[in-house]
Amino acid sequence: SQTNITVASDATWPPMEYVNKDKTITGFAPELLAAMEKVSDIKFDIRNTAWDGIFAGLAAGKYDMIASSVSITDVRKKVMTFSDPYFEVKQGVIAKKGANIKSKADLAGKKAGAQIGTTGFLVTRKIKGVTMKSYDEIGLAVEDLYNGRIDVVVCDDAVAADYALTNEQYSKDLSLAFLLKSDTPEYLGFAFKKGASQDKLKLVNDALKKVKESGEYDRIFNKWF
Amino acid sequence: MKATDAIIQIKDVYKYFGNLCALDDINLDISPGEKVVVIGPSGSGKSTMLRSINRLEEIDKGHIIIDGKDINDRDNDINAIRQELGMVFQSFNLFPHKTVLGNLMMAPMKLKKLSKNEAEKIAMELLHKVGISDKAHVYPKMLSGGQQQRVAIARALAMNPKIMLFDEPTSALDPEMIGEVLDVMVNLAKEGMTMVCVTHEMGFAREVADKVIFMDKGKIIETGTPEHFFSAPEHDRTKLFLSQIL
Amino acid sequence: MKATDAIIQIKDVYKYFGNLCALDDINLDISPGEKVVVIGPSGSGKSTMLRSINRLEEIDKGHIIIDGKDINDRDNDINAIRQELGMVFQSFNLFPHKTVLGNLMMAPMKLKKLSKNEAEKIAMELLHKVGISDKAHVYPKMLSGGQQQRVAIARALAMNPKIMLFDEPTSALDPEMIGEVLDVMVNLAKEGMTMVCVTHEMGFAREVADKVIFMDKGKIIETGTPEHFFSAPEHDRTKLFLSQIL
Amino acid sequence: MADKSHPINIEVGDGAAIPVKKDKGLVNAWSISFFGAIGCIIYLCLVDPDMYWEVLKFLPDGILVTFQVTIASIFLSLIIGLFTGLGRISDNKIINTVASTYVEIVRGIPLLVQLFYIYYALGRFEFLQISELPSAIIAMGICYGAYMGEVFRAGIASIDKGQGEAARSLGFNKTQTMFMVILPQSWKTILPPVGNEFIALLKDSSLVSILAVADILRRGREFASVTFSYFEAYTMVALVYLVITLILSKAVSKMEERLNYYEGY
Amino acid sequence: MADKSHPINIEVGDGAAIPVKKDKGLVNAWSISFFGAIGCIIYLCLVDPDMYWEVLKFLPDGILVTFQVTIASIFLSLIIGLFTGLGRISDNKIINTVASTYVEIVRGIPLLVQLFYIYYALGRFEFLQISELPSAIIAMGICYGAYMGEVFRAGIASIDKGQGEAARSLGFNKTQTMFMVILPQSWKTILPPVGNEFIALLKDSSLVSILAVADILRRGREFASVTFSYFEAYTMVALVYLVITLILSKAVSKMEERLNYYEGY
Ligand SMILES: Nc1ncnc2c1ncn2[C@@H]1O[C@H](COP(=O)(O)OP(=O)(O)OP(=O)(O)O)[C@@H](O)[C@H]1O
Ligand SMILES: Nc1ncnc2c1ncn2[C@@H]1O[C@H](COP(=O)(O)OP(=O)(O)OP(=O)(O)O)[C@@H](O)[C@H]1O
Ligand SMILES: [Mg+2]
Ligand SMILES: [Mg+2]
Repeated sequence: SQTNITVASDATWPPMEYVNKDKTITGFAPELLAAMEKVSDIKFDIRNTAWDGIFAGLAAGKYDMIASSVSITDVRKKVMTFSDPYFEVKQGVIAKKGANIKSKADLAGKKAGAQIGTTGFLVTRKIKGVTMKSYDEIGLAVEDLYNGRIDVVVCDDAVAADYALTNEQYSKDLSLAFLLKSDTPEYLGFAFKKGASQDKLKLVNDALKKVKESGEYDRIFNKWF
Repeated sequence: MKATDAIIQIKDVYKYFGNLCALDDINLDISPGEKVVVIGPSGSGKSTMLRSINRLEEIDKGHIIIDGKDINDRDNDINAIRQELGMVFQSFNLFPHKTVLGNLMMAPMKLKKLSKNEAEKIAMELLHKVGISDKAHVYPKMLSGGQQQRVAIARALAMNPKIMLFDEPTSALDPEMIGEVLDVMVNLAKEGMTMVCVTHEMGFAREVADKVIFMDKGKIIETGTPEHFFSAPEHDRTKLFLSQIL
Repeated sequence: MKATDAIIQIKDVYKYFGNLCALDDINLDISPGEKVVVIGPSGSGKSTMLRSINRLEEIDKGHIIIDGKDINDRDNDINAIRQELGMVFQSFNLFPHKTVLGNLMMAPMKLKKLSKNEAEKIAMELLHKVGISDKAHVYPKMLSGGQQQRVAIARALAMNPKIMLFDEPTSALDPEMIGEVLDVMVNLAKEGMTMVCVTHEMGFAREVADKVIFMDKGKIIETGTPEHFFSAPEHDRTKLFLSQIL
Repeated sequence: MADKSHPINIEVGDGAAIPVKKDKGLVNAWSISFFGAIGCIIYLCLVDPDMYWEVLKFLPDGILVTFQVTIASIFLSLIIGLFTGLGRISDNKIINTVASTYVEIVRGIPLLVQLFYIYYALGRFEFLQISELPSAIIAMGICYGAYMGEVFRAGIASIDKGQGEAARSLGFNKTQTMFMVILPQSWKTILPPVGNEFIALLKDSSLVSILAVADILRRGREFASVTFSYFEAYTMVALVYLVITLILSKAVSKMEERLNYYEGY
Repeated sequence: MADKSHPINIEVGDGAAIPVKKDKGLVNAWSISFFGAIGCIIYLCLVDPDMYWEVLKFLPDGILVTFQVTIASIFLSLIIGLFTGLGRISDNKIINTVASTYVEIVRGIPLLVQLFYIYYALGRFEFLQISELPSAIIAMGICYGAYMGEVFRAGIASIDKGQGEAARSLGFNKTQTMFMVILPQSWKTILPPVGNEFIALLKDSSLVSILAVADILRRGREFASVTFSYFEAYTMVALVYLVITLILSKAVSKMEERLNYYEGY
């Protein structure tokens, strides 16, 4: 018997999840989900959803699960249930080359950009002396950095690396300046509505475990990073 | 004549527009077949009275009883009563989105549920009667004012009303067209229709009116035959008015 | 009179509106101090001719020379030439956002760079002259038509023009106000102003005109003294027209 | 509002600039803009096909979604607008106040805020758990319903009072009079502004991209977010919108001409 | 467009519904909406201060930014609009076509797309490396300049031709005539639609939140993204916008009344 799980994903977060030129949602997470489908009876239906409001949609029951690089945090755990972690992230800081930003201390008095409601946004707004700007998409923040309207962009390290290094245009000007250290490691998980879909959660956790054990996880990881 | 014979009874009627008393204690009985012409200076309440008979104006006090039914009584279906009353307006008010025939057939078909054929037959007869059967398939705006007004009369007649109300039917017309409309009205009168006409066409009044009513400032000042008005009007106000319009 | 003496020379002027020939080979010389009255049926081109003198209409062929300067020559500053020409319109065209005094002072102050005091002095003198100095601080819409037109004349005079052009200055006025405007114009004429007036006030023409011009279909048909027109007009067209307006 | 209390009332609609014949400037501008836009698209695609042709290929289903949203919303807003318009002229105080308050509130809140609000607020109700396309359409329909209401109201008010009186005096009731006499006449007045609102709605439908509805703008943003070519993507998106609205505004202008010259009545 | 070719021309502005006196329904609706909104805000803050009061405290600097953007953009758009309006009525074919094309293009592209485009395109030019607030203002100003241009054009066209002729015949040149005679008269006609556009612009300024400008809407979204209280945050944002636009629409209606009864001239 097959279980259908509708999944929301803000596919503007390369290389974790994004829309490729064939208009299909791809990236690390979607491939992970595909691998999980193969080892279980789950059928994922991934829907592109705007980040701002992605949690509201989950609460409203518009989909069963979010697979969109959601960091597992205490605040979030209060309003949603997470699967086992599927990825470890650090917050990366992108700055212009030669901007002389090398540590958290250098951020004082600077303008920082991040995608609204992401860990990067939540962490950075707590750093003293930083003017915070929130964007709908991380790409818009990077573009504003490139255009000189802000000094740094804070986001998941994998995403930061992707923007700073793989894009030709940006890589001339931008670099991944440093990683924001945090006391506890930060993990990504699949988010479920609090109290609902316990059976689906279990299925997902089981499938994730199988993928990790089979080595398929490492294969996908190595493909993308 | 007993009051109960009257097809229109207007009893102690008052109508205010704000502080203005447009109808001031109007009493009037009209018998079946009677032809009443209403005259009076501008703003004297002639239109208001005529429109009240049709409940196009809501009166503030008194009663208007048409064919035994109080038109302001919520128990009586005003739409049914209105079917008994044909009204012709100064500005014709033909429906511009319908042909002449469409104008005549619409109400009988929708309200009396006549079939298209029946309605068309009646409509064509009436168009013959008012002398413009050749314009049946034309839109109103292609007609002259006089032709439009004759269509308007025919449209009112298509509902086979017991009473016809005319509010200055010829005053928006060029002089050369007044005659053709009055002819239709005279014929209608001769056929025995009950008619209430606001008009200053005194030739028409003399020819058909049983009764002429002179209004001023919302009141009926003087009532009489046309001859009475031409020869010996009582009131100064009436004399003055007649000297102006004749 | 030599042509070069003329303050206004209109030479072989044509003006078309699309296919319509509004001015058809107009030739006219006006000497300093001369008073010309232009008459003719509606649409004959009177206004067009007057407006062309001021270049409010651009002519298509020919020359109009004011005080020696060809007004259609790009080398001549039309705005300077226009200051020599006062114009009075049928519809007054006072500036509604300025008081009467403001209307009179605006052009002298902005264009002749007069001081406020100088401009006000001239303005008040002119208002005296046209007999409405008591209305100096009132806005135009508070004035009667006759008063407005007198202000309009004063406004034109405030620029101290050499020539005054009038386009039916009294035809938008109620009859009782025509006199007061004509009086102002007659006085102006007596002071020796060069004037071109389109008007059908033949009393005025008889009193002041040195020359009357009759136009029809864009052509000047007949020219003469007022007496000539009243007693012995030559052309049939002129006779017909005069019989209508007199 | 078609308010007659002013001698002259200027209202600039939120639609496109309709190139009506008597406005020569606009007619010329239309041609320049339209052929210019088409020319730009072709030129860019030829010169830098890797970029612009790729964007262009990425957009078509977005265009379809934009049209779906626009057409469905306009239908919904016409229905809401009809009732609102009737409510706004109703003698019944309660109906009138409800309709007027709806108009006042909807016109008082930014469309974007309403979209967010309706989208997420609707989501709160379990039985309204509908996907984003229908929610977006409902939200747009509710917003534009208020504007359409004013269009209907003005259209109805433009019909001579005598028409209604003539119908009533024949014995038609209020509803019959409205639907058989007044509305059939007012469509001539209503149609051009509806055409205008259609264009305005098409443009505003770009806001639903924020709800991740995959319309033209969303597709463009998605393309940009992968290729980092914001400039190129937005250039193409803007040109595509321009071509579409220009075609529509030409259609509206043709329709207005037709209506003006229509000799039927 | 204030187009006179139609017998009746309905245009529903994109501003708020102005509660003019003769529209009793709207006047009532205004009171209900306004006091209702204020009441709601107070009630919600009292009943659930942890949530609603917190949102409200989060918004004030956003309100300030919204006003900054609105006021600065309207000034810019008035300047652009004046020149556009003059260009649109100019006899000079080139100027006329440029102005008309500007209007046609700007009105043909969704505001959101233009904002994105102008904001990010401006950013690409080194010498235009200006911060987001000025960029947003420039973008809004350019967009609304086209609408203002039509307002000016219509306002100028509403002045009797005789006024210009009288001024020219006194010797004023074209520019003097325009600035000393025509424009001073047309402000009465221009002011009400400008008030309307002001409200429309204030509402549309919510779009700059997409450019990460910290206006009311952005602040509300930031609050929601941290606390996950989308419903509460958007409710408050909507109510705050409603209160602001209702106050402004009342002000515009008062201004219209004043202008109508102004007896100066
Ligand atoms: N809808 C209305 N609202 C306010 N006052 C009205 C209205 N209709 C009529 N009146 C006023 O009522 C008075 C009577 O008007 P009515 O139209 O009955 O006069 P009338 O005798 O028909 O005049 P006329 O010969 O000019 O048609 C007039 O003073 C008129 O101004
Ligand atoms: N701006 C215009 N465009 C097109 N045709 C015009 C224009 N102005 C005038 N005409 C036409 O030119 C002709 C002459 O007009 P003009 O106003 O000079 O006549 P007129 O003698 O002053 O008549 P009236 O006594 O009616 O003022 C008329 O046929 C008129 O219709
Ligand atoms: Mg009457
Ligand atoms: Mg003339």
